[in-house]
Order: sequence, then C-alpha cells, then structure tokens
Amino acid sequence: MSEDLYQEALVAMAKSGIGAGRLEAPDGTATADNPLCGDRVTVDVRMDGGRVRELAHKTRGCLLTQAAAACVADHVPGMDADDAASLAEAVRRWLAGEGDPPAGLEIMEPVRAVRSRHECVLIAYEALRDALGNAGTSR
Amino acid sequence: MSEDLYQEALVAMAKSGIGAGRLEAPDGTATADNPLCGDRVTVDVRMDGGRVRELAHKTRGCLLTQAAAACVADHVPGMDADDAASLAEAVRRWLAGEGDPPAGLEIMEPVRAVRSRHECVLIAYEALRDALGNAGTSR
Amino acid sequence: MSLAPGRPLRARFPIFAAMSGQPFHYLDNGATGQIVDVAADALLGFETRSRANVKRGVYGLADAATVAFDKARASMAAFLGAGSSEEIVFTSGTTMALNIVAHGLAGELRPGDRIVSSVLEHHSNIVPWQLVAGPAGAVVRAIPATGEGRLDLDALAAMVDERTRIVSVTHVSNVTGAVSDIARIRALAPDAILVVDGAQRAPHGPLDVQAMGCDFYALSSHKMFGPTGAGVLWGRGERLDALPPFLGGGEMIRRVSFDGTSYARPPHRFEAGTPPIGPVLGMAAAARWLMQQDWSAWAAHEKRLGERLLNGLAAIDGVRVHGPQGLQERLGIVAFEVDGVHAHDVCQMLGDRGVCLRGGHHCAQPLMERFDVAATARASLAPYSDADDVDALLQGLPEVIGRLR
Amino acid sequence: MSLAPGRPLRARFPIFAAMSGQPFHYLDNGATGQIVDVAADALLGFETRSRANVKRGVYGLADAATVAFDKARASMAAFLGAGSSEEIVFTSGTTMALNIVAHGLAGELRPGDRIVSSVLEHHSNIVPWQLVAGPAGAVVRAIPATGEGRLDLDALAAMVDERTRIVSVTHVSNVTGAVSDIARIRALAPDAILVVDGAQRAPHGPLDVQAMGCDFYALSSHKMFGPTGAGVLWGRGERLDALPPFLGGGEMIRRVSFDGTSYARPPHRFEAGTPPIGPVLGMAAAARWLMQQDWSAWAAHEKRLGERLLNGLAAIDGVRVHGPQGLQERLGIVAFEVDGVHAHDVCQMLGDRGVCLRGGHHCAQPLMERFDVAATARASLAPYSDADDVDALLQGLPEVIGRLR
Ligand SMILES: Cc1ncc(COP(=O)(O)O)c(C=O)c1O
Ligand SMILES: Cc1ncc(COP(=O)(O)O)c(C=O)c1O
Repeated sequence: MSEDLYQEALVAMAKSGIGAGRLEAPDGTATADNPLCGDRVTVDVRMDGGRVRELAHKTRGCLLTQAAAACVADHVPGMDADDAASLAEAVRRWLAGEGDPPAGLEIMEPVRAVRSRHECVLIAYEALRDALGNAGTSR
Repeated sequence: MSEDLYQEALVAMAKSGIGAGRLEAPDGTATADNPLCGDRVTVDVRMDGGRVRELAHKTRGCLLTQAAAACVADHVPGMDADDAASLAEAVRRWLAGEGDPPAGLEIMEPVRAVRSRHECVLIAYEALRDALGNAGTSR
Repeated sequence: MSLAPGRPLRARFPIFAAMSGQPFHYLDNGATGQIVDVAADALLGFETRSRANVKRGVYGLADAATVAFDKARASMAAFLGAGSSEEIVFTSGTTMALNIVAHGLAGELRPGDRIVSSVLEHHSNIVPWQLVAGPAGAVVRAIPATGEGRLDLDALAAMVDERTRIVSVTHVSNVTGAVSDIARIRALAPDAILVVDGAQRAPHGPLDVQAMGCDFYALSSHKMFGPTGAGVLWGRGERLDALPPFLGGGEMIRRVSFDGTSYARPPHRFEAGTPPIGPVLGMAAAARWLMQQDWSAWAAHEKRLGERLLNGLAAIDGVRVHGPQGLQERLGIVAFEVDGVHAHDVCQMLGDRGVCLRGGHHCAQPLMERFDVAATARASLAPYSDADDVDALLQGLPEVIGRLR
Repeated sequence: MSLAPGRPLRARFPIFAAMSGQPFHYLDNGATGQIVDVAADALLGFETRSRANVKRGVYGLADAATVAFDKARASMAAFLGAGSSEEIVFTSGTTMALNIVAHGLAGELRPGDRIVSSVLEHHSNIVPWQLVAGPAGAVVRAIPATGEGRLDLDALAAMVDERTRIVSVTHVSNVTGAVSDIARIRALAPDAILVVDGAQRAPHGPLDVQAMGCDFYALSSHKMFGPTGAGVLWGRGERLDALPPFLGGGEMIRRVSFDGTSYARPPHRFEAGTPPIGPVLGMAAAARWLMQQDWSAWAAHEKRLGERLLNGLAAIDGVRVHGPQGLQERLGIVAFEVDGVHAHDVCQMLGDRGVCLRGGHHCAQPLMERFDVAATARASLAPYSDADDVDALLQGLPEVIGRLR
C-alpha cells in the first residue's frame, strides 16, 4: 500500500521545492499545524485584485505535506482568491471520499485510504485558506 | 439469604426503640450519613468522667441501621469512652471478615456477606465515635 | 430488522443467557442497562483483535482504529440528530459531560448571575453547577417540582430574568420518569444557555437535539445498552467553539510550550488523553442498533408494562408511587415508598426473589426532600422487560411487606 | 506461574492469535499495550454476564459488582504499594488523574507560587498545570533535559525555592525511556507536593509509591495491558484527605441540597458518576497478573532486546537516537530520527511490513523542541516483544531510507 502512496511522482513533487521560501511583505500569511505530529506549513500570498499573484510556503513536514505544499504553489498562483480559498474544503471532501481531486492532487489518490494521513495533505490548503482570509482585509 | 438477614431477633431489635430520642444538652453529639441512601443516625452522649453515662439516638434508616443504633444504645452506656470510640473500627473489621462481632452484633452475622449493607450497620458506630470525639473536649 | 420488545429481544442481550436457571427480573435499568450483543462484540473486538491508540498512528492497525473512532462519532451524531460529527465530544459518561460544560462556562459567570437547575435533577446536574457558581459569585436556583414530580414550568416562567445565564435540566427524571418539555423551557428562557441531561432519555430511542432547541446534551453509554466507561457531550457548533478547554492533556492541544499553549478545535479540545476507545466503539454499535428498531412498537410496549406496574402498585396497601399518575409524558421509571418499610429492606428481600430494584435516594436528594422521604424503591423498565418481571415485583411486594412491617 | 517473556508470553495476549498469518511486530507499546487475556475476560465477564451498577444496589448482582469493585481497589493498592485501598481513586486514565490533582490543588496556589514540571513531560503533565497556574497567578517552570534526554536534576537543585509548591514529573519518559530518580527529586524538594506520572512505568511491574516518597501517582490501564477507559490516581492518605473535589456528580457526595452540599471521603470524593466499571475490573485483573510474574527475568529480557535495538540503530547510517546511551536507568522506549526522512514516512512504510511504530511528537512538544526536531519515530517494547520484532525494524529501516531519501 505504501508503495502506491510513495509513488515516484509524489516523492518527486515533495522534493521539487516548488514555491519553497517566504515572500517579503506578503498581503496575507498564515500557518497551519498538524497537531498529531507537529508538522507545520506557513503560506504567504501576494494578491492582485481578486487573484493570487504570488505564493510561497515554508514547510516542515513529511513527504505528503511537502508534496501538498508544492502542489499549492504549483497550481494556485493566477487563481481567483475565492476559488483558491475553497480548495481546503474541496480537499477535505475529496479525502473523505466525495468528488474529484483538485488539480495536482491526482498523485495523492492512495492517501484517501489512509485516514491518519489526511491532515498531512490538508494543512497546506488550510494555511492557504487562512492566508487568503488575512489578505482579504488588504484586498 | 435475606431470610437469614431479617431473622426475628434483628427485626425485634430494630423495632425495640431502645435509646430512641435525643438528650437534652448532651456532652457530645454527632451525625453520620449513609451517602448511598440518605439514611442518617444522630447520637447524643452524656459523659461521666471517662465513661459514657447516657446515650440516645435519632435514626432514619432501614432495619439494619435501626437495629445497629438500638444495639449501640443497649451496650454502650457504662462503657469506657475510648473502648466505645474504638467500636466503629472493630465493626468495620468484623464486617470485612476479621475477628468476632462486638457485643450485640451477633444477630447481624449474615450482613457480613452483603457488602452493600455494611454501611447500614456502620453509621451508628461512626456517629458514636464522632459524638465521643466532640464530648472529648468537654470531658 | 426490528425485534419485538419483551422476551424475544433477550436473545440479543447476553446477560439473560448467563442468568438463565435462576429467577432474574432486571428492573434496574435506570441505574444501568444491560449490554446488547453488538456493543459487547465491538468492545471485545477492539480490545482483543484490533487494539491500537487512535488519532496518532499510521500503521494499519492504528489507522483502522482511527477510522473506527471517526465512524463512532458519525454514529453518535446520527443518533443525537447533531448538525455534524464535530459536535460530538466523547467523554467517560454523563457526569463528565456535564462537568465539561459547567466548568467550561465558569469563566463567563459574573457575580449575581443565575444558573437554574431543578429539584428533579440527578446530583450530576446540581453539584457541578454549585462547584463553579461559588467561586464566580453566581447563584444556583432550582425549578421546583410539582406534587407529582414534574418540573414546575410556571414557576420557571417567574424565575427567568436577564441574569439567568444557564438553564440545566434533565430530559427525563431518573426518579419519577417525568419527561421535561424542553421546547417550552427553551421558549421561557430564550437567552439562556440550555443544557439537557439526557442520561435517562437516551435508552428510549434516537434523539433530535437540534429540533429540541438546546445548546448542550449529555448521555451515558452504559444506560443505553453500551459498555460502561463512555458517554457523549453534544454541543451546538458555535457553543462548542466558544467553550474553553477544561481538562488538559494530549490530543486536546494545537501546540504546547512552556511559553504558552494553544488548543485544538472541538471536539478534540475537550478530549484530553487517550479516550475510552473500546467503550466508545461499543456505545456507537449500541446506538446504530437502537436506530434500527421500531420505536413506536417499543414505546407502546413500555407504556403497557408501565401501566401494569402503576396499576398493580396502586392496588397494594401502603404503597405510594412518587411520580405522575399515568404514562403521559412519562417513561417507565417508577419510584415508590412502602409505609413503614424502608426501601433498602424492600429491595433486599425482593432481590432474593430475583427482582432487581434500586433503593435509596437515586442521587436525587433534593427531590427526596421535596417528597419528604429518605429513600424510595425504584423499578425502571427497558425494551427487554416483560409482564413476568412486573408481576414478580407485584407478587413479591405484599409478601415482603407482610414479613417486615 | 510466571511465563517466559517473549514469544511464549503471546499465548496470553489474544491480539497475536488474531493477527497470525500476517507480519505483526507490535512496537507501539508506549502508545497502548495489548490486552492480556485475564483482563479481557474480566471486562467481558462483567459487561455480559454480571453487569450492575456499583456502590448503590442491594440485590445479588449489584452486591457482587460492588464486591468486585472493592477487590479491584485492593488489587490496585497492592500493585502500587499503597498504604490502603482508600488511597486508590479510579479514573478514566492518567490524564484524568493528573487533572484531578492539578485542579484540586489550584485553590492552594497564590500569586507567584511555582509549579515545577519538566521539558521531558507528556502534555498531560504540562497542560493541566498551565490551566490552573494562569488564573492563580502561579508560574509553571520546567526542569531542563540533558542532551541525552534525562531530567537535569542539578538544574532542579538550583530551581527549588520556598515558593515551589508542586513538583510534577514523569517516572519514565515516553520518548527517551529515561527513568527519573524520584528519591533524589524528593530530597531536592522536600517541602513540595510531589506528583509522579507513572503512565510509562506501570507496564514494567509492581510499584512501591510509599518508598518512592511521592504524594500522588498516576497510571493508565491501557498501557499496563488492561482495557482502555480506566486509570488510577494514588494519593498519600493525608494529601488525598486535604484535596477538594474536582468533578461534581453522584457518588462523590455526602449530602446534596440547594442550600449547600457536603462531600464524601476519599476515594469516593473524586469518583463522580458511574465509574468505568468494566475497564476497572479488567485493569485490576491485569495488575494481579502482573504481580505474579518474574520481573527480574522480564527486565533482563527487556534489557537484552533494548540493547539489540540500540546497537542495531547505531549501525544504520543517518539514524540518530534521542535518549540515553545504554539501558542503565532507562526502559525499552527508543525514539530516533532519520536524516532527511520524516518520521511519518518511516512509520508508514514500516507499517506495511507489519512493524508498528509511532511517529510524531509523542505529546511531548517541549522535548521535541529541546532536540530541535519536529517528529521522531519511536519503538517501545513490552514483555511479549522478541528479537524478531526488533530485527524486522532493523532490516526494514535501511530499505525505507533507501526508498525515501
Ligand atoms: C508519560 C505519559 N504520561 C501521560 C500519558 C497519558 O496517558 P493517557 O492518554 O492514558 O491519559 C501518556 C500516554 O500517552 C504518557 O506516555
Ligand atoms: C438523570 C441522570 N443524570 C445523570 C446521571 C449520571 O450518569 P453517569 O453516572 O453515567 O455519569 C444519571 C445516572 O445515574 C441519571 O439518571
């Protein structure tokens, strides 16, 4: 089962480093913790009207968390802010068994079967949602 | 089993009313509760040096509690205060299976087998012990 | 799927096979129900064949335990009619659930604030409020009971004022069986936080806490045919969100440091430490089973038996029932007093005949005082009770009275 | 009576039969132990064949339950080396036990008072103290950890002053396995109330809390091969006598009235509501069984396995153990970090090979910060562990590292 979980595409994504780092003076920033293991993702966003212009993340986490954060950085810039903020709920529902994977998460299909790892994927999206919430006031 | 428990001697003792009532201006007085059922025994004592001169009890309780209170009233007057105060512990130990019954409690032998009724017997002796404790200061 | 109540149902309750061969008339369901087979299986299955701690491990056994625990939460949410699983806090029982609410709300109390409990309450719904009211300078007041052992809601109407912050009442009295009119209480105290003690109601079928209009609801597994050691606190989402943590420990935190600690979201915020996993899984199995039953048939059965019991007791000289006359807005919980014979002695002698009754104050001393009795005997019915049980009580009682009075 | 540790012992633990046919190397005993057969029998026997509520009923089943509950108290007193059964408070686990002490002592705290916890503690022995210190204006300080993950008792010596009211430390670290020198702590803080978290120590054999010199001791059933849902708070007689109640409810009272309530004596004062009867009876059965074992043989076994594990890990490139070097004053709990591979990923992949490890912060975030790691993997041994379990870990780990790094 874990052989599926840790398929090459996922490991590659996790190690890609896409979006790793911090933004200077971001419009919004937020941190999400995984209370189970202490993992943590901080997402910074810079906005452009109602769109996400730039995004960076600082991630301390397992391969799943790293891959999810890279996936956020890969797909979110350019998106409408409300659409991006709604991804957290979409990911939660997808993990719970409903609907299709949000863009980029196809490589995480096998995680759905492992309940204890759902948070690993989710926290990057929660940090994104909360960062957009913060940015909202400065939009 | 209860047929043994409620043998005639016990029922008679419970209904005897020995010592029922209150003393006026006692040297010591104390109340003990049975938290399980709300039963309650109040014991009043009048002392004579180191001895119990007079004793009365006000009892709200089941036949076992009534019989135990009557038994206290029957046997304690005339006793040395320290001996009387130690009865509570002796009764507790006897109920737990150690030693002989304190005077008068022979009729309660079958109670030892019924754990949930031990407090019914004990509280009269606890009220006695505490009443003597109170009287101690005025001895 | 639904079994007929009474004797046929006993096939699902292992105690009856274990006690076969001796007279066994279990009428102490108010104290604890008997466990249903699916609850025992879930409990033992977890403990002996698939045990791992929940919410933490990633290996197969641990992940499966976490999945089962999540499913238990969803089952209890369905049983209670909760808005979401996140509103279900697992506790060790009703008492703990009520303590979590009372201590959690303590910080909101100001001197002179009022908490309204009632004379009908179990001590679990009195003492926690007294414990928190004292230090806060708040006052605990009690809705009086009517002569037949119901909440006196006219009196409540006169009691509620703008200082009334919390109203906490039982859904069903564990002494008189009276069912409280929660909707009316909600209407009488629209601004108060409404807490309902559901310990005695839960064994009588699925609930709809949202329709009821309360803010918190508490129940115990062992009274609803699940294992001992588990219970639920339900809280309306926004109420639970606003409640500070009560117990500290693992699982309830977000981040811990000696510089300052932050807490997890509900329900985890209120679930400190390793939960009673086996009991919780058993409780959820019992709840799922209860949801499959034909509750109109079961309620009719309880009503029939309750009437037989009430009528039978009324016909025995010197027996006085404390509680409502009929079975309207009342469940099959019947407390009675025997002239000149103490409840403990009654229960002891009936116990020899296999009739299991509770005697005492039933953890409801204020109500005992209201009735001016030290103790009563109580018979409480369950869906597996039948007419033989009731008749064993009704036949035994006159003999006991004759022997002891 | 005593069984040889390792494989022979597995006959007594039903999980191994249930998992036979698949690789199963259970090395997560620090999170929860597996249940021993006598504990499962006591639990199921009560729940399905002899269930009644305790401390209240007089009919045969209820009286037998009360007797069994009393016996369980005596067994736990013997296991702990308590002065009397009255010093044993049944709880739902270690977390609840520590909360009862912390909240119970809250009233004694004055602004500026100090509570000393440690960097090694489980969150259960940090957060309750933070919760009570804040409102009282008291301060929680932490004994630092040495580089190898022990309590730095020299630092404690410098920390204790006349404002130090409470010292609360773990007997055995759930991360490093380090055993605390309780006697020395007692000597360093002779006037403080000394609370010991025994959750990780209890599975390693009977205790002598009186000789240890502490005032309170907490443990969990599920870690000592009993059921989930029970635990013990032991308190020295006079300390327990002086402790006010924390949870309100049934069973913990003497007299309840809306004019004022008085409380029962210990241990009942601290046991509000229906206790987790089945879990308690199971825990006591486990404790009696543990007392019959040959603990010198079992400790030697644990030491041998622990050494095999530590040596094996030391030989794997990029693996770093956080904890004391050898097995002196240390139990078989081994946390390690793998360079460049996250603990969750290690545990997930080993889980597929049937190797059950815990990955994460182990509810000990301050210690993780001390070690400057987010998470570690942890292997924790039990008497039924054997060399195969250790070897499965040692063989699997390099493969996992190769795959993920
Ligand atoms: C050292 C230590 N203390 C306390 C606890 C908490 O025990 P429980 O979760 O059973 O309440 C644990 C276990 O998780 C532990 O390892
Ligand atoms: C009405 C009511 N409330 C609360 C309780 C307390 O439940 P538990 O003892 O399971 O915590 C009981 C049962 O004893 C009860 O009947």
